[in-house]
This record gives sequence, structure tokens and C-alpha cells, in this order.
Amino acid sequence: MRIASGDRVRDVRLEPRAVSLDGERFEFRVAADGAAGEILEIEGRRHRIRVARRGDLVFVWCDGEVYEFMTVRSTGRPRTEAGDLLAPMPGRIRQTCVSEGEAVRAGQLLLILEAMKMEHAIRAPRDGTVRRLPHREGDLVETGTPLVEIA
Amino acid sequence: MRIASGDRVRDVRLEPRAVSLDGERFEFRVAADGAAGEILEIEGRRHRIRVARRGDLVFVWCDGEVYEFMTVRSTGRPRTEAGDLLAPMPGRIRQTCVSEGEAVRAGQLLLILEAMKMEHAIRAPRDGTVRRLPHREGDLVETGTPLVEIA
Amino acid sequence: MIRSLLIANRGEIAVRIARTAREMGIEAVAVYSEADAGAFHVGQMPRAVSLGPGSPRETYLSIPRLIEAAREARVDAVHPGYGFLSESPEFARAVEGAGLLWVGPPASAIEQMGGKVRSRARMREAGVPVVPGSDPAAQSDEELTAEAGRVGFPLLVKASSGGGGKGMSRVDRLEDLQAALAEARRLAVAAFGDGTVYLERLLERPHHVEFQIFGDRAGHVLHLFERECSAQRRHQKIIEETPSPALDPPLRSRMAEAAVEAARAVGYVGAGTVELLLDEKRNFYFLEMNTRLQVEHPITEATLGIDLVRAQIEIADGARLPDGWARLTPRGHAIELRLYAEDPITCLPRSGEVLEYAEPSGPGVRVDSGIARGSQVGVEFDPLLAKLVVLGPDRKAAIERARRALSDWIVLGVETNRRLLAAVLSSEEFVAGRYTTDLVSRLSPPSGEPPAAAWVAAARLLERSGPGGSAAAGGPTPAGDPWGEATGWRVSA
Amino acid sequence: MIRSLLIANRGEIAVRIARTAREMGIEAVAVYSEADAGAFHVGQMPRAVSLGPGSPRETYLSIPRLIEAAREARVDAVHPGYGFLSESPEFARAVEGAGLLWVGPPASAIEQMGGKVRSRARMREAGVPVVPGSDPAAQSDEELTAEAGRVGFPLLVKASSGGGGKGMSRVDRLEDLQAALAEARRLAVAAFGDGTVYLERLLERPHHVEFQIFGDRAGHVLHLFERECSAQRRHQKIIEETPSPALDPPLRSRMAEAAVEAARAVGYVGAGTVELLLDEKRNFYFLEMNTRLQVEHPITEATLGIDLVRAQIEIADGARLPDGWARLTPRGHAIELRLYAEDPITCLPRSGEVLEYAEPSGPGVRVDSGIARGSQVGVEFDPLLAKLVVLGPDRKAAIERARRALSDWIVLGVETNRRLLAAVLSSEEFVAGRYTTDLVSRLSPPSGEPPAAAWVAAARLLERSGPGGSAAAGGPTPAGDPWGEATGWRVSA
Repeated sequence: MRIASGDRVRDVRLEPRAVSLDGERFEFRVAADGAAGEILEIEGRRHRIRVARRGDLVFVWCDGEVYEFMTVRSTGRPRTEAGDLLAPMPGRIRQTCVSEGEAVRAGQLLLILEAMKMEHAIRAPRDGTVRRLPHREGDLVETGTPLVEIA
Repeated sequence: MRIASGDRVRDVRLEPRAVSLDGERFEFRVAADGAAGEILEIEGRRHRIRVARRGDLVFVWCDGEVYEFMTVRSTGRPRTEAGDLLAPMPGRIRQTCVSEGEAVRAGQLLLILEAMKMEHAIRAPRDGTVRRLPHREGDLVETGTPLVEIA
Repeated sequence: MIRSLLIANRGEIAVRIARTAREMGIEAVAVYSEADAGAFHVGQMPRAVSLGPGSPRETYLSIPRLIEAAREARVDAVHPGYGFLSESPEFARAVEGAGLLWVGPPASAIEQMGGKVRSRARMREAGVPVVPGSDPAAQSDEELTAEAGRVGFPLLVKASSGGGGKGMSRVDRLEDLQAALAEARRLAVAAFGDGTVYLERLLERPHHVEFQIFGDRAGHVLHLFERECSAQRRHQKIIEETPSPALDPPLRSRMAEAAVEAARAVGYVGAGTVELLLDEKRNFYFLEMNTRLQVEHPITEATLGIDLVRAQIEIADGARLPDGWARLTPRGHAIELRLYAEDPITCLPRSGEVLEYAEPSGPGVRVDSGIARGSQVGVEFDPLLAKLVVLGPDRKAAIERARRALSDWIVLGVETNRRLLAAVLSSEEFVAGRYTTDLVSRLSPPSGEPPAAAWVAAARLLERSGPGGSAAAGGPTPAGDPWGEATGWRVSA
Repeated sequence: MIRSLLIANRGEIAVRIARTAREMGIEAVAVYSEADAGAFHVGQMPRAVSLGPGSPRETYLSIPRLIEAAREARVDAVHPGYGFLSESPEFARAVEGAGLLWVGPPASAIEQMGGKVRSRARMREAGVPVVPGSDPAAQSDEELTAEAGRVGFPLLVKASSGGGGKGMSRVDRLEDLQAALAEARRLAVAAFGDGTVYLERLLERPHHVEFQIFGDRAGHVLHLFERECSAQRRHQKIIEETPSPALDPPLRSRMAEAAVEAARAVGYVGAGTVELLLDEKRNFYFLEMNTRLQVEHPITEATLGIDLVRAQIEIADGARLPDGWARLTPRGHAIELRLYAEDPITCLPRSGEVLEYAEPSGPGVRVDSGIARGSQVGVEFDPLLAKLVVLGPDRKAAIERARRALSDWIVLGVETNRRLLAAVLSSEEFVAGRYTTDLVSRLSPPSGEPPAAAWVAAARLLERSGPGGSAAAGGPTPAGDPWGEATGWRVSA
């Protein structure tokens, strides 16, 4: 299966006692599945594990750190078009600072989203051109709504 | 359904918003079923609830106290004969102090069970006659094994 | 005699206040918006009153609804916690108007310390040093431009009714002033409905040090030592400690005196905090006074071995300051870590259900939490989830204890700032005790590339629990976590 | 230099030691019997070594297996915790023989304090008062009968190698002596393989007060004040507190001196506890010395603000007693509650899976736990599940805090002594601070008749989760809880 963490996507093949990550093979052993969660032994080292899942999201606590993963469906289109910037939270478009077709540089202010009585600057993650700017100032947007599409 | 707690057995009839305990009817409302467990409102008073179940046993944490319940199957014979004294833990019969047919008084020492490197006195819960004494000194017994049956 | 107490708040502070109330044999009464009916704080109290449906403004921020709730619950007193209406003189008056005890300072003290401008003036009168700034009367661009020369650059444009850094901007050169003023006024109107602004000299890399103050009705006012609050992110404190590594005994007592003076000047009663800025030349200036319980109050409780909330309630009930408080001396070193539901890099608020939760424990470890497994974390409230407070015999041991406890803290389902906290704890400057308010902004938490074990665990869970299709129906879609694909800012929490 | 530490124990104490080790940057290595592979303490440490299958005797009590484990793990030192082999001079020697550091007192000190008889003699030499008793040489019925006259009635027949009240019986009249001796010898042989016994005068309703002792290799020995341990059930402590309500300053220092004297007499190094009995005439007598970390050590840590395990490790590593320990003074009042997996009435051990678990938290609350949700509690080990330690500004506040925290402690699936603890906390004598070792035996916890809400909750769960038929297959049958039907002793936990 294909699993993503952040911008890292890996091909994961699971066998009963081994896993291959992008072809690299690791032997593992479930040393315990007990009160303090699961203990995975990989190449001699023990790892304390706690896991949880919500839909396509998988949360893993491992030796005191937390990691987030997402299943990548081989079938079907990716969840969002590459280039979309989505609303990180429900809010209101306070101000748009660019227009469709305009060329933008990485870090350039694209619009200001007002949420939780604070204003959040939405900036261009990289150089590109504004292909779509679907909302007007004052529009209410839900979490995950595409705000700007950059080609 | 019939539910027991300790030596108390009650007939419980559950409706969506009310329950009757041995015929006595209580209205209730599930005020919340959230992060701190469930909140039951009964006749205006709120109760904080956490529950868990193992087989026929139900554990209820209510407002800081813990209560244990057991389902009583209307069908089938009760789990233990009234009068049985069962081994409270795995152990070894260290000594038997009575014999079958012997009349015993409440509190009388019946046998000594050795478990966890300690000796536990098993005494008669009430006056009666020893109907069965299935084990010999030195026998190993499992949790729940009938030790003495008193008629 | 307080027999029952309405806690006009939610989250960890409501729970924390309820714990002390229960220990005092006082019945704690929770309030909640309909969306919060299942919230953790509601389940922690024997009684709870609904504030009905609606936004925070219509519930936790609605004076009429809260007074109605207090009446309905027939409580003797109201504790506002922090945030929400805790610094609203109107609420304080409404509570007293309803014949209830207000667990907080007199409305008059709240008012005098409320507006930045007013409080600065009041402090100047009282002889407490304040950061050089513009004449409050100066509001026109012309007047303010003139004032700017006097104040000197770099300076800050601030909203008079502002707080938490809202509507505040830095100006380095005269030619940028006008634009900054326009922006500040616009934000101030939007956020506080009041466009008044003023200028204040910007202290470069100052220490943010605050003193816990306590007063009683008999007019006694004392301080309970300081808290170092320089570890801030976007003017939001994330780690506090006491004692402050920046103070020596003489400086500490000078600052403490000023803080007590500030509180006396407004006839302070109850718990309050005087925030001071300490510049590189070890000059200190009055910043503001928080006329309420402070988020970070537990570190003071830890080193002094006292319960500040208990004292708040007793003093509201007419008691004097506890015996012996005048002779208290701190023991050990305490650190607080604030766990926020936010992206550790972008600091954007996060939401979701808490799927797994386990708190650290053991010697010198305290957790004040507003969540449990199953909690729904929304973005409509303050993103503070819980606080970890550690006490150690010395600063080094306290830091080691904080690291240990932080790594034992399990929160799955909502992204938190845990990695940022860990980064601060292991940063050279923090460990050395030489850090100022610019520390956190210069830190970049490691991007947390998952080890093989984490990939394996994720894969095993996905295999165990089958395709997410159905499960996904339940939970929110990963759109709640949108940055990833487009920008790669998204790193695992 | 200790870089890694094998913790030769399990449960809450293994977890507690690991926490300090991790804070010190020392790698903690767990050991476990196969049955314990999923136990909570194993998951708390970065490394773990199996002791293989078998009973405690074949695993946690097997010196060869533990030494083998230490070798395999290449650790620098071994911490025995309490119980198991913590007071075995053979184990101490084996550890040092393997070239490892022993986190504990010298084997010689353990030996001298080991046998009751030997330690009584040693203390008498050292001028420490001991409870009047028989001449160790006297073993025949005739000799002991003669000695009995001297010792006086009521008296106790004790096994020389006994402990925890095992093989101990009270004799009120001369004519009962012979039978008691026979029984005591039989039990002593069975339990300790040593039939030697002795007589000791029985102090009626004494206080059980112990002093925390610490020594270093440089020969310094000091005390860290007392712990009141009179709240006992069947000679098993269930609640401890410090300071002791039974002592006044002069008596405290006299007893402390004697305790330090006792430790000096055997060249004590590291952490130890001298247990004393205090009779109604305020005479005190040496009872025994525990040459290890005590279960109730956290209340001392709480009032003194120190970490006893850290000091144990540092001293094992050659360090002197920490600076300032000689000047420590207690602050506040601390209480420990021991949560046992046992029937609150019969005190019989309980077993089962922990189905729900939530710990109390907040100001002045510490939990040292050996369990978590999912833990399997068996009867083959000590039934101590976890300890709740509260610290309050004074005794009253500490008791209120203990009550509050106890009611927040959620343990479902295994019966515990919680109700007994609650009964003690609300008993008149305990609240008044006037209680002796007979308090607990005279208390009968309320029978806990479930309120309507609990019946409703049980019914709703049964309805939700359907007939137990299938589910029952998983869990143990209610036969694990046998007393109910026959006797009605069985009340809900």
C-alpha cells in the first residue's frame, strides 16, 4: 500500500514478520501488545508504539514522538489538486491580495483569512500563477475549501 | 432483565427514557456521552458514569464510587449452587478442618487454603451441614473451584 | 459563606477550579454551550447549566446568559477563570448586582488596569516605570508622527484596547509609520470596535517577567515571586518557569516592590499578575496587569506549595491573606509547558477528536488538562488543551523532568505543538537560562521524519482495520489538514 | 559512571525508578517474566530483557537469571526496588561479583539487619531501645515458657526469619503458649524454611512510625524525617502520612537520633528505613530496619521536594549526600494511599483485566502506577496496583485533597480496596489524627448499595452490548468472584 507522511509518500509492503519500505526490507517482531501499547522490535531495537486511526489518517506515537500518516488510494484522484491551497479552518475571507492570472512569487501574500477573531495570512508556497481564486472578500469558507489554485 | 449486585438481585426493565427497578420507575436522560464518560440525569440529579463489561460482569463507576453487577440468566441453572464456597484464587489445600456430614456453625474454620505464600482461612458463612468436601489436603485448586458445600 | 460556585469558563481552567472547589467542600457548577455538552469540564462537576446553543460570543461571553445560569443554579459565587469575561468590569458588576460573590478583583481595579493607555497613565502617577510612549491624546497622523520622534525607533503601534499582540505592529522607520497606523486602526476597529492607538518604544529582545500579586479586603497586598515568561510564540506564552534565570535578588526585590506598588495603586483584592519588561540594561518597565488568575499560576503553586485558587475563593469570601504567606520562600524550580492544538510550524489551530490520551505522572509532575480520550477539539475556542507542570530540586533537574514527562504525554488525533515545546527544552539558550522573547521564533522544530517502526505501525493498523472507506465516513476528512499536498509545510506532529 | 541500569523488579516501583533514570539520562532496562511481556513496566523502558517463563521464584526471585539478564543487557548497575530480592545479601553480592554497581546498602548491612533476632541484638548493643523479648537462644518449649514469664503477656510469638506478620501469633495466657509455638514453628518452616521463633512483648495499640535514613560511602548518615504508618490492615500498610500527628518536636528528634544511631551501627550506605513502635506512654522501640527503598517513600519526597531514587543512584555511583540535605525541613503535609487489587472486606486478592483506567491529577497530586488500561492483574504477585500521593499546605487540606483525588480515580475490571481507603479517610480518628495500628481492623466500609443511576448504567450497557454469551467466552467467569452467592460478603467494590 502507499502511505504518506507529510510530503513523503512511501510504498509499504507488509509481511507477517517483515516490512519493505520503498523496497528496503526491515524484519520486525511484535514483542508485546500490552498495557503500555505495542512494542515493536526492529533489527534488535525495541520501539514503544501507540496508534489511532480516523478515516484515512493514522496517528502513531513512537518512543515519545508523534507521527501522522495518510493512506494514498492508488485508485481515484488525489484528494486535492496539487497546487490547491485549502482553508486551514472555518473563517471569512477578509481580503484578497491577488487576482486570477497574476504571477506570484513564493511567500507572496495571496489573501487574508479571518478566523477565531484573528487574521491569518495565506501566502504562496512557491512561484507560480494564480489559476483560480474562487472566493470574494467577505465569503465564508469551511475547513478544506480551496482558497487559491496556483499553476 | 435480572441483574445482581452483591447479594441484591433486581428486575430491571429499560425503556428509552425510563427504567423500572423491581417495578419502581425512574425517568432518566442521557445528558451527555462525552469525554468524561456518560452523564445520566435521573429525577433532576446528574450522575457521572463510566462503564465496562467482561462477560456477565458489568463494572460501573458512578460519581466516584465503583459498583459491580452480574447478569442473571433467566434460563439455565445459576452459576454456583447456593451453599458452595469457591476458591477465591488458585492455591493449594493446606488443611481441612471438617469432614462431610459434620454440622458447622457460622464462622467455624472449614479449611485453610494456601495461596501467594500466605494461608487463608475459609470459614462457614452460616450454620449448616457440610454436604460435600471434594478436595484432600495438598490438592491444587483453581479460582472458582467449589471447596465446601454447605446444606 | 460560599457553598456553591459557578465556574464561568471551560477547558482546563474550569476543571482545575472545580478540583479545588470540591476539596473545599464547595459544589462546583459547570456551564457549557450546547456544542460543549459532552466536554471534559462538564463531566468533572456535580452540576452543570447549559448556556444554550451558539458561538462563544452568545454563550461563554454572554453576561445575561451567565447571570441567568448562576440564578438558575442558585450559586453563592462566580469564578470567571481566565480569558472570556474574566477581565470584564461589566461582568463583575453584573455578578455583584445579582447578589453573588465575584471571585476576582473589584470592577474598579479591573477598569483602571483595563485600557493599556489608562493603565500606563495610572502607573506613571503611582511612580511605576512604564515603557516610553506617545501621549494618549495624540491620535491624528500628524500628532503621532511628532510623538514618534520623541518615542524613538524602532517602535510599536498598539491598539489601546488591544491584547495578546492583536493589532500591534513594529515600525522601524518614520516613512513606514502612516501605513502602520492605518493598518493598526483598521485591525483595532475590527477586533475591539475601538480604533484608538498609541506608540510605544520597542524594547529589543526583552525579558518578559511577571509577578504574582495577592491582596485582601483589609488592604494587605503582597507578591508571591516571579514567573519568567519570555518563551513566547507570536506573543503567546508557551513555556514559563520560576524562579526567573534573569533575576538576581536585588533586582527581584526592586521589581517585586514595583509590582506591589502597581497593585496597591488600584486597591487590588484577590489574585493578579503584574507583567514587566526587562531590557538588556536591566531596566524594567510596567507592561500590563492581568486582573485575574494567570494560565501559568501552577508554577507558583509548585515552588511555594500553596493553592492560589483556594486563596482566591477564601478572599472573595471575606478572608484575610493566609497566615504565613508573607514569610513564604520558593523551593525548587518549576516549569510549565502549554500544550496547544496547533501546527507546530505554522501555529495554525488544529481540530479533531482526541483518539488516544495518556498523561505523564510520577515525582514532581502535575497535569492540568481540559481533555480526555474522546474529547472533540474545535477551532472556535482557545487552542490550549492542557498544561504540564514539573517541579524539580533545581533548574537542571526540572528541565530533565520536563523532557521526560513530555515524552510520556500521549495525544493522538489532534496535532499539537509538542515538538515545538521539545525543541525549546533542548535549545542551548533555554538550557543555559539565557533566552529572551525572541527565542522561540528563531527555533525550527525538527521535521520529524518517521522512523521505520512508525511506518510499520501505521501499515499494521491500516491492515488490521481494513480500508478506511467506511471508517472515513465517521471522522473528518484529511482536508482538515490541507497544507500537505500543496506546500509540504505539513510535517508530522 | 552509571550509564545503564537494570531494574530488577516490576509494577509501579519499576516504573517509578525508570522515570528517574530517564531524567538522569540513564538507560533503564526492564526485566520481565514471559507472563509479564505485555506488562505496563516493560513498556516504560527503552530496553527489556526476558527472565523466561515460570513463577516469580523462577524469574524475579532467581538470582542467576537476573545476573544473566544484567550481563546480557551490559548494564552498569542494578536497582532491586523493594520486595523480591531487594533485601537479599546474596543478590547484592552476586551483583557486585558480576562487576556491577548495586544500588543499595552493603550486603553486610543487609545481613546485620536481616534476621529479626540478629538485628534486635545488634541494636541492643548500639544502645537503641528494642521491644522486650526472649533470649534468642531459648528455643525449647520449656525455655520459652520461662522466658514468657519475663517478657510478660500479652506477647507475640514471631518467626525469626519472618516478615509482614507471617507466622506471627498473639498469646494472652500462658496456657495458650505451647499451641501457639507449635503453629508458629510450622508456619515458619513452611514460609521461610526456618523454624526458629522468639517471643516479643505485645504493645497494645502502638503507633508505627518510621524514619527515612540516608548514608553515603564517606560515612555520613542523616535522617529525612518520619512517616506515620499506623493505618495498617493485617500488618499491611495501606495509608501513610508525614509529618506524624503523633510526634512533637522533642520526641521526633529523640526518635530520629535513635534511627540514625541504628543505621550508623551497621555502616549504612544509601536509602533505608528504621521502623519504630511508639507505645501509649510515648516510649519507642526499634522494630526493624528495611534496607531498601520503601513503598511509601514518595510522601517524604513530597514534603522535602527531593528525589530519593536519584540520590540512591548517585550515591551508588560514589557521590556524597546531596548538598543541603542536612538543612532540609519538611513543608506541608503528604499522604499516600495504596490501591490494592483486593476485596475491600475480605482483603482477598483480586485478579482480572483493567478495562477502564483514569488517574486523578491537579495541584498536589501524584500517582505512581504499575497498571494502565489493558493491564492483566494476576494473583501471583503483590496486589499493589498503584499509589496516590497528595501534598497539601496542611493536614486538613491534604486529607481533603486525598478524598477528592480518590474519587477521581477510575479503575474498572479489577476489584480494589478503594472503599476501605475512603472509609479510613473519613473515619473520625483518622481525621482527628488520633489513630493507632488497630484503626483499620475496626472499620467496616459501607456496603456500597448501588444508586438507581448505577443500575440504569449497567442495564444500558448490557442492552447496548447484547447478551454476554459470546463476550463471556473472553473474560473469566464470575466464579472469580465466588463469595457472593453463598455468603453475601460480596459487595460491589
